[in-house]
Amino acid sequence: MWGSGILKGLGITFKHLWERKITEQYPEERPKLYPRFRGRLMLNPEKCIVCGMCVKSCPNNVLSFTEARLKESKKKVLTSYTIDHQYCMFCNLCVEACPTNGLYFSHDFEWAAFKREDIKTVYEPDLTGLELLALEEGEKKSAEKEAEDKLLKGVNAMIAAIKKNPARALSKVVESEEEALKLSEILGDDESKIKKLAELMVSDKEKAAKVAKAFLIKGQKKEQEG
Amino acid sequence: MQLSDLVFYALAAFTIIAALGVVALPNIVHSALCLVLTFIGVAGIYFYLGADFIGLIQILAYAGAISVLMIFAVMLLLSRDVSESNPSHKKGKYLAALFSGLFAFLLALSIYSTSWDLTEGAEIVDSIGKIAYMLMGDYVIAFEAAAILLLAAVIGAVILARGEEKR
Amino acid sequence: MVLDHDVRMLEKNNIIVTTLEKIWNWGRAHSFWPLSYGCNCCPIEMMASGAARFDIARYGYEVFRASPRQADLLIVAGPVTVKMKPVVQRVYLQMPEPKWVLAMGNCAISGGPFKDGYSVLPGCDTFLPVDVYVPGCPPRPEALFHGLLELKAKVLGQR
Amino acid sequence: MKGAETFFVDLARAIVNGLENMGMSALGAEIILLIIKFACIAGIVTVNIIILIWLERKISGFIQLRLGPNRLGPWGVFQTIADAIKLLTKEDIIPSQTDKIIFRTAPIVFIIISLMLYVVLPFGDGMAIVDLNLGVLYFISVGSLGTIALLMAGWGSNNKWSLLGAMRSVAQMISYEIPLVFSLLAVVMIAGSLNMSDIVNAQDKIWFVFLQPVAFITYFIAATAELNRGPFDMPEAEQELTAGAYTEYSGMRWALFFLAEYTNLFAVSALTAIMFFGGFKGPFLPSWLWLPIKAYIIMLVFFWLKWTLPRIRMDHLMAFSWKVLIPVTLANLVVTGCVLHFLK
Repeated sequence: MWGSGILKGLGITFKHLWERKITEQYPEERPKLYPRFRGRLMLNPEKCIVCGMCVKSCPNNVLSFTEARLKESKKKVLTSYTIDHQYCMFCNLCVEACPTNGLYFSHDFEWAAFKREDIKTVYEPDLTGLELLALEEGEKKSAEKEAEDKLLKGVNAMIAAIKKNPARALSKVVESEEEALKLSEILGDDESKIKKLAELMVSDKEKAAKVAKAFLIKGQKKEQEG
Repeated sequence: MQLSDLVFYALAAFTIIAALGVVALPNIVHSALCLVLTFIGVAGIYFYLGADFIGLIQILAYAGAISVLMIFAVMLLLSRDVSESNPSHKKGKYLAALFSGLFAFLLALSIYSTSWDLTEGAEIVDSIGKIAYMLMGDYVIAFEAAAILLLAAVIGAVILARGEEKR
Repeated sequence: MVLDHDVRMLEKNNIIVTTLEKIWNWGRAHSFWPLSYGCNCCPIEMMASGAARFDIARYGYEVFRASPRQADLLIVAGPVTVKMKPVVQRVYLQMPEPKWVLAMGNCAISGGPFKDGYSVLPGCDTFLPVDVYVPGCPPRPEALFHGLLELKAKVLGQR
Repeated sequence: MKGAETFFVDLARAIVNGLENMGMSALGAEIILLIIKFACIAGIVTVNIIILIWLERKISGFIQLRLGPNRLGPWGVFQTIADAIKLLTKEDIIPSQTDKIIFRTAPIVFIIISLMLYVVLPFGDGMAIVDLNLGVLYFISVGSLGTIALLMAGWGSNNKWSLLGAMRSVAQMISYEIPLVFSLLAVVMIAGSLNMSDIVNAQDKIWFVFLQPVAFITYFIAATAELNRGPFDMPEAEQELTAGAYTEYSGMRWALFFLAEYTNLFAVSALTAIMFFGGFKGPFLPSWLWLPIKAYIIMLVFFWLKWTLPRIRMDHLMAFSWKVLIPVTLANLVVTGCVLHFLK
């Protein structure tokens, strides 16, 4: 009352005016970091056994690597390991998943960059002197086949979708629902046309849109002629 | 022509141009700001005549407070486009010309009929003291009456602003 | 034209030769006034950087302006959503030249954990000319200072 | 010592004499001297304000247990110079929807008005630029014109925050002008003059702050509000109004407003020193050093208040002026009048 609170406040600030300042002057004084501080994520490539656990555990697709096999022992070795820090949220899951403690959080926090690409860390272990086995033909083939299978599956699903509900499925490639309906009329029961369009819709949407437009224009011409 | 005459003509020209601005400008906010300039010009003429107290009061009360209140009122009440907010009234222009002509005639008449006695070398010093003695001495009744009038106005404004009390 | 070694000779004799550009850059580099803008956790670190222990005021960057007209530095601290994009863009355009942009935290750099979301932009550099990226989630106040000092060096032409 | 005391007065006289010897009329010499005085004031004020802003940033840091600017030069003294250079070279934005003439003139009007305040301040014995008879009244009436500049800025910007900020500041300044004038009136009644030098001379024996403690407190509160400084910085409350009347201003135009605010601050501090703390009177040092010293100490108190107290609410602010300050100052006036009457 009567300003006694104000006077008290003024007294406190006046006291603080003369107190020792608690500022840490950053570039000269280093901050005291605790052991479990999570700075930049780092990899010790020597410890890596290329098990891929880290990649599987990462919720954000931060980590990726490429591997090869040694010619003699057939042991997996790391050819490159990329940590794309810009997606990292420092959740520690990869560090926990790593069976050899090869991944760890360093205490480095000064990594401001002028370019977005510079935020990435790429490890490329020195592999000179080691004879690497080229990827076996069979493995390569199986990978290709897998991709093909995936594509086929997608195309089949798309064809089914078009047959079931053409307006909804086709409206992804044309502008309006009316056009989609028209397109489905034009396509009719022509399996080959539907397949062609579905393949394009799965692999290349822009091309699919162009083809759909072409179909539409053709259909209109036919109508006019008819 | 002396230097002091030059000052007077400059002040008079400034005041008249600002006053014309008040009448002629299409934007009413510009008009109000011109009114401030007019007040300052009039205050300058007061200074020139040696009535520095009146001049300062002119600035304090008119330029500093009343014109601000006017701008306030304009801003609060104006809901139209401001750039055309000060329309010229062409309807009554002949009537206006007649009345302003009459007023000018009256002014000229009174100027002509005044004898304009000149007092040589009587410099006005301490105008504020003289004004104070006059207000509190000879004209005390008028002064108090004005005070009571203003008080009544203030009370009325307060009552209007409060509105009816709900019971 | 004054050659480099001439300049060095003059500086040896205590005559400082400079250009207006250098003086201007000196002034600009030492007074980034940031715009108060942020979403949630990076701004907490930003506030901490203004507080006693870290004290951004030591560099003279503590004048957080609320109006973009008086700010020099847009610290994008948080993910920019599709809906927020026009607002940030407008705020950036309202700032007077010369102006800088600092992307603070992984959300601002790349969208971070929200990068696959339908409503979040994959990084504020999709529509802003970002000068410095400060990674972290959120970055420490010192990391922000490091980014600011890097930006200072960039403005001074040292980097 | 004697030479130091009258150094500036002698200098002015020497300039006038020199000009008259060169064949100039007395009036012409006076006018040239006036121009020199104004230029000196403008220069001193600008340099002063660069120091002031640095001081405020430093003190606010110290109060919050921080260090404040300390990178540029010793203790960061060049910080404000860097800021000034930056503001000078910033783009000058004039938004397309503004009232261009008003928008451009508002900062100039504001800075001119705040510089005009210095005309009547006696910086030392016989060192006022113009020793007006009605000095105090002049100070108040010219100071009241500042509201118009703010209103122009707020209106010209064509921005709702600007207009709201301008309205707030005008309402605040007009309300607090009344207790300010009434508090000063009590001092004027004791001194028996509106001339600032006379008021200072009347404080030969005792400072008016001891004779008029109530008036001093009300004056100080009203002056803080009049300067739009914290805890009364409602007009630019950035959490609510972005930057109040200055929202649309950038670069040098904004800097002019900022400069004018600090110019006002120094002028009002000097007025406080003159009215309540014996102005340029003081022992040992020459008189023209005492006023800046006292003004600086008062300014530190302003800083101290700003960095201690939180901003108060607008309706509380207005109610405090009309319901507390004005009745108190009126009562103080009546009591002062009665005491003076019976003492005579």
